[in-house]
Amino acid sequence: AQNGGNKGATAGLVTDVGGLSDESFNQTSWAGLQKAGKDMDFNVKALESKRDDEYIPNLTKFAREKRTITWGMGFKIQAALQKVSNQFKDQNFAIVDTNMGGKVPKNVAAVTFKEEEGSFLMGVIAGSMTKTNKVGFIGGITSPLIKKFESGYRAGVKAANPKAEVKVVYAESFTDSAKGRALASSLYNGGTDIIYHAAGGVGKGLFNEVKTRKKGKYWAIGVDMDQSKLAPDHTLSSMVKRVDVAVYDVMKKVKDGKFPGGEQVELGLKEDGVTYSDTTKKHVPAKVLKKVDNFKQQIINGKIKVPATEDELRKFKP
Amino acid sequence: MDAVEMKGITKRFPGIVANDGVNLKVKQGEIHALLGENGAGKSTLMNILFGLYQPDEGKILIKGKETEITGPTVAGELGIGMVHQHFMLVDPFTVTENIILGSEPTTNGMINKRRAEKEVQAISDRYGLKVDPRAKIRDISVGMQQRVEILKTLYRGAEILIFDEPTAVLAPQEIDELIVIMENLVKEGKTIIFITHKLKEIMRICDVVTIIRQGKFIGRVEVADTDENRLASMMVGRDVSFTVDKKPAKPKDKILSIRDIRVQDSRGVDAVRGLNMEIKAGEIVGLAGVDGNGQSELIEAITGLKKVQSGEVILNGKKITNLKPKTITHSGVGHIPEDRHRRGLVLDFSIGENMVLQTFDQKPFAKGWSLQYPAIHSYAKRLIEEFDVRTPDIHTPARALSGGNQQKGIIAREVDRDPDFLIAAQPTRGLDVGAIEGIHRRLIEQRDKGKAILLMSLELEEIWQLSDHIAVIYEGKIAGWVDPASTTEEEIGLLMAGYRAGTEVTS
Amino acid sequence: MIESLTDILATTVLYMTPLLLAAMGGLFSERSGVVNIGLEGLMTIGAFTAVVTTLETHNPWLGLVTAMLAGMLFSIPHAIASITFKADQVVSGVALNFLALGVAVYLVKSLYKGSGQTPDVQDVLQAMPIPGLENIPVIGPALFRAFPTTYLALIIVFIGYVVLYRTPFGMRLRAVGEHPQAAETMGVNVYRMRYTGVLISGALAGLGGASLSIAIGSQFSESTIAGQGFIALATLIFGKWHPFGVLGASTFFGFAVALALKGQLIGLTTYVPSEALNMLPYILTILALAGFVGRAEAPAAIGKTYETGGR
Amino acid sequence: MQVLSKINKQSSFFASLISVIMGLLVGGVMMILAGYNPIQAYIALFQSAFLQPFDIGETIRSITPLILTGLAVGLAFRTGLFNIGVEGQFIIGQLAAVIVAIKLDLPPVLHAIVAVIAGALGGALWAFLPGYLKAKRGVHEVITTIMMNFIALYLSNLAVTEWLTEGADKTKNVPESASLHWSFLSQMFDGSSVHFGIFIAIVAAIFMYYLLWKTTTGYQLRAVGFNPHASEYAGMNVSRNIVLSMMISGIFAGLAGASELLGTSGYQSIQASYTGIGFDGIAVSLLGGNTPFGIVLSASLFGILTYGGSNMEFVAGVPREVIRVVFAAIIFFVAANIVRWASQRRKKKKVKESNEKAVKSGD
Ligand SMILES: Nc1ncnc2c1ncn2[C@@H]1O[C@H](COP(=O)(O)OP(=O)(O)OP(=O)(O)O)[C@@H](O)[C@H]1O
Ligand SMILES: Nc1ncnc2c1ncn2[C@@H]1O[C@H](COP(=O)(O)OP(=O)(O)OP(=O)(O)O)[C@@H](O)[C@H]1O
Ligand SMILES: [Mg+2]
Ligand SMILES: [Mg+2]
Repeated sequence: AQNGGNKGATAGLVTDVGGLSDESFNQTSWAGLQKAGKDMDFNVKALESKRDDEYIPNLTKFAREKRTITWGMGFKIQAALQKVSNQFKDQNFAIVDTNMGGKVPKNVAAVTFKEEEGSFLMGVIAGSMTKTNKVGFIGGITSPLIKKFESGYRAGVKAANPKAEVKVVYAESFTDSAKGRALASSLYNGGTDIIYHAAGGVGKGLFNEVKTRKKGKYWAIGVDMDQSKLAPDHTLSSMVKRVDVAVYDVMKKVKDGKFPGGEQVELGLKEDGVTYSDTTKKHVPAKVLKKVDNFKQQIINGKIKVPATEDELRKFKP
Repeated sequence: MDAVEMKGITKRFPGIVANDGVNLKVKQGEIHALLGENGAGKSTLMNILFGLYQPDEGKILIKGKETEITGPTVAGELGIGMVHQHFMLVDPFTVTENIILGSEPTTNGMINKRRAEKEVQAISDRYGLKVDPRAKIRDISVGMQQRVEILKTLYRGAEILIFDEPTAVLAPQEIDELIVIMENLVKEGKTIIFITHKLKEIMRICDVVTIIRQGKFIGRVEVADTDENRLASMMVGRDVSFTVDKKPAKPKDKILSIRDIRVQDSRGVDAVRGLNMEIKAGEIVGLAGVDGNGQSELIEAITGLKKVQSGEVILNGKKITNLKPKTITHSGVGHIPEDRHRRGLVLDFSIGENMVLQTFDQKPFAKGWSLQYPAIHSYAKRLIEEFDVRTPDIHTPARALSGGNQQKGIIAREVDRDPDFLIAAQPTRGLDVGAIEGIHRRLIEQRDKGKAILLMSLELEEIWQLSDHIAVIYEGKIAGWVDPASTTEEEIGLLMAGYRAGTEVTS
Repeated sequence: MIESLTDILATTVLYMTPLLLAAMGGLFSERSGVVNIGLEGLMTIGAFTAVVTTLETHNPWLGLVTAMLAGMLFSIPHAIASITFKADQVVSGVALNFLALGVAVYLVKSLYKGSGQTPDVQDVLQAMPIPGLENIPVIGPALFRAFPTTYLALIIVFIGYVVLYRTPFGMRLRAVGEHPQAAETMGVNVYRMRYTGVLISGALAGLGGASLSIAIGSQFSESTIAGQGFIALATLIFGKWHPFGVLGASTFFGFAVALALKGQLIGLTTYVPSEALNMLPYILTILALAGFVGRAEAPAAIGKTYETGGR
Repeated sequence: MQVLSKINKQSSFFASLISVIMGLLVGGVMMILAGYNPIQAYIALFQSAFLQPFDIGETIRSITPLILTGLAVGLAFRTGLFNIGVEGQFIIGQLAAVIVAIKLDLPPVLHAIVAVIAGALGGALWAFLPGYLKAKRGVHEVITTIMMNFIALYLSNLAVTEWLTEGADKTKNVPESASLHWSFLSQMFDGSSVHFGIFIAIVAAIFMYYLLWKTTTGYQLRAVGFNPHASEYAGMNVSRNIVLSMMISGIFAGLAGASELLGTSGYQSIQASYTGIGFDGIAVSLLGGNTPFGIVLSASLFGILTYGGSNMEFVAGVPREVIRVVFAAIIFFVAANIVRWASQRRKKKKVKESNEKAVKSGD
């Protein structure tokens, strides 16, 4: 309201199958969009997709309403957005978490994150703080996106503590929190004392498990947003992905008539697109934090190139 | 005093009046027969007395007092017990468990099995009902199952016992045993209502008969004042002939020979143990024997439904041992199966569809892959008319036909395929005399047309009337061959019980 | 090595618990002759109710109780449709799954401002070590540091066995599932027994759902149950409709899951893709069935509607 | 009308219609309880399903796979089998279709045909094992098909990451030559994603009708389903018919997967969980009385409610899950035959009254 002159501007958001309250990028981006709506007087609306086959109709629905901009959330929606954006050439679209295979259409803005960079910092924290020299990683379903988290994390551990071993497991699910719990329990029992996850709902199991264990000895690291409230005494840090900020920024550009069509907006540590959570300082000693910031700086100024795939990780030398 | 008096009982089912003002008066201490054709409404009337159905009209007096029997529990309290036409036994349960179900003796809320078994043993000893209290129902003979049914009523202290067609499923010896039991019960002061289609049995043990036809009360007569013929005509509404008219057989070529075959039952135990048999064209061979002596296995082995372990089956000079059922059927074997619901019919198919159960994929019923309904329907119509199968139309599900008409349908199907060799297993089980008469005539007709027929029946009388030769089966072997014209019932009885009588044994 | 064994056992127990509870529920229903495809839905309702109750009252025990009540409540439509109205039991069970999942997620969205999942429960049920027993080597830490719901499940198996095979109630229930007409003629009220069976199944399946949402997990969403109800159904058949059979089957399944997880932890993923390892429990189950379990005999009257005096 | 009356064995089309209305009422009550406006919601629902050609097209698209999975379940039911494994067979159908689509290089149309056939065969293959184990080893098909669902899910994910791509989340898009997209059709519905699959579905429904009721194979399948003992007696091969039935059921499921993949999504991706289309097929089939025409009708109802339901959430803010409740209620009402029950009660009451009158006048 305070920003007049944006009357009639509208925005739509189509989630992937995770839905609006996935405590992950769908939820955060929706938060960002809502905030943008309030601050900049956009009429905002969201559509949840229950199945892959709903992406196209949902995107089309917004496009047909001639929304000023239509957001698609997640890499899964890429093919659909490609199709719809091609069909509605006069409409603007934006997508999160994929670069459209490197060829971003003129009417689309692609926002991606360097998850590996944030995960690297998590690796540094884990590597520095482990007492057993064994840290863990629980992945959701094996996929390039989750591999980015894993690679960055392992690189971070290696950089901070070459002696530490990283145990990697995949739940092959994003929802089975019981599996997450069983995996976490086994990892902890096997001597691992810090576990980072990139497994959506499976990660809930990690927090449920760590909560029941000895304070100060076993730790969990969260992902996507600050997850410390799930286990306040056991959460070292969270790798925060600022999807809300990214969405907000794009919306601001839209309002100012500077829609970044055809561009790939890639957000890393430098752009503050990924970072560690504010609550990190609660359990991570200043000394370690300093180290983390040090690495962060090196990444920002390009001294360290964080690996995003298994191949790059193999070649990675801290 | 009258133990039971039912006055003007009417019970309607959708589309049918099963009981239409039926009266029944049963004196204390008598055996009272209830007689009627299939579907006359006997079971319905008894189910009303037992509280399973509520009558639409009418009154029931028990020991002179008008009562409303709202359920089996109430019936039980009134001292009424019922042995149902179709056994009401839980297969995986033991004898004792079946008997105590619903009124279990307990200690601390747990079933007191030991006490129950003792009680069951005591009652069975008292009335001479031999049972093993610990045996599982599925492992015991039909006769013993029936005794369990009787024990169930006695265990609850029943004074008035309803027996709904108890003898239909029993072998002759078992029937004799049952009759002794019934006499014992009456001696102990019990009252019995006895349903049977076998007039001989009525004449033998009953005091009074009530006859119903098509749901209506026809009459009540003292057994002493009547005879079988009069009962039959009251029941059917016309005269019935009991003697089967048949000319002497003119046996021709050998159609079937069975050489030394062995067959196992479903538990893998040898049931047929080296059996030999020959049947010629134009004769009926009766297979007599107590249930469970390998009859069913023998028939299933001939028809390819069970594996022949050793030996061979030869039809018209060709080996058909262990061929597929389909091949055997097509090589000229017809089979009226023992259990018409399990094997004989697909109850959910229409009666028309059931008529082509084996031939649906042959011309003219099928052209290539596609069924030819016009041909199937006209064929079914013809059979239904020819064999007098009473059904509203050919599209009626087989399930909705009465047992007798279902059976007629099966016979029509099997006979019309014109097989050289026809197996008839228990072809008249549970049917009324009218229906039986017709079926017997059909079988004789087939014989006279030069077919070879194997007739298996637990009913000695049936075998007696129809067979040209009788093979008595005992423990999986033919214990002896007898000629019905020159043998007494005792002699066969002995063979069936395993005693070899020298001269008659031919193979 | 020993540690691994303890670990595998612990995971087995963790995975077994909800399945065991739900399958025991199914057992009561199916033993009375009513197929219960609706276990999935009943677990969902139990999971949901437990979470909401615990969030509101901060008492997870109360959560268990309400989960059982809610499970019972939701089994009523199934009972009415399939027993009183003689609907096909499979149809009715499928409808129940639709109903339960629909209602639960609908309520979550309505209660929590459109969110598809509940907030996190802080007061979840904690593992309950049994003093003394928990120190037995190998099995102690696995079996006797379990959740209360696990102990409950095991107790229910034993009580279930005693009730079904030692009490008049159990005998009548089984009789009704085998031969309802016979039971009726013995004065057993078939309808009442079947209703009771279905209601018990609702209570136990609800409890099973709760064990997932407020013991093992800590919140509810659409994917909290995610097929566990169907696996419970499979467990019930695998266990041949017998309490100890169900215990064995659910243990087998839990064990297979545990093996697959352990396989990853010891680094088998270098040789076998983790997806393949995750298939293991399902493959093992099929092999076990094909290999030595084979034919299972269902209660004879299962799936058949019953009508007084019908035949 | 004969066709319509087949929607449920015992109840007429009219009774089903009343059940649908009652189901919608139940949904309305739920909405009122949670403080929504049901009238507004339903208007949104039906408007969005029907008002514009585009939406009609999308509705048809969402009906397509439901018909096929419904047929899959229905055929198995007809032959005495409960195929809960349609979900897994669906996934394998998708997988097989995508492999042919992206690995083979064939001319247009032929490519699509081969891909569709591959999907059908994939589904059949996946259904074969449960059928075989049931026939030969007596293993309950409900367990095996549930297990096969999970295996299919993991197998598909494995195939996508390890074999079809180099560690990517999804395969590349199927080429135009293999696509079921048909621009003529799409244009007819204002560019919606309705595709050729709907014709496959309808042909499949007709095929099922013809197969079951007009052919010798169908005769055997039904006979074995109703009474295996009698079928054996009549010389039919019971085991072979059980396997065959499962495989035909699998073909329908596989076709559903292939048509979704080649027509709607265009690629196979890593799946975190089931699509649910297979499970929905169970409800569709049961509501349709397991008859082909009933299934087409109930799939249409389901599709309309589901597609319209998402819009209802969009427009009226009512959680779409209420649609599942509506559908559950409809199934309950149809299965319990509430309508017949109510009319019978009325009749009974009348009979009783007239009886009482008769008794009184008799006195
Ligand atoms: N549950 C039922 N529903 C509908 N009709 C029934 C039912 N039970 C019996 N009937 C009808 O009532 C009539 C009488 O049947 P009932 O079983 O009493 O005959 P029955 O005399 O016992 O015959 P049978 O000698 O074959 O045992 C039958 O013709 C049948 O149509
Ligand atoms: N479920 C049912 N619904 C409607 N009518 C039935 C039903 N069951 C039986 N009937 C009717 O009951 C009549 C008699 O059936 P019933 O089963 O008593 O035959 P039956 O002659 O006694 O043969 P059997 O007892 O040897 O099988 C049939 O005419 C049939 O129409
Ligand atoms: Mg009778
Ligand atoms: Mg009868």
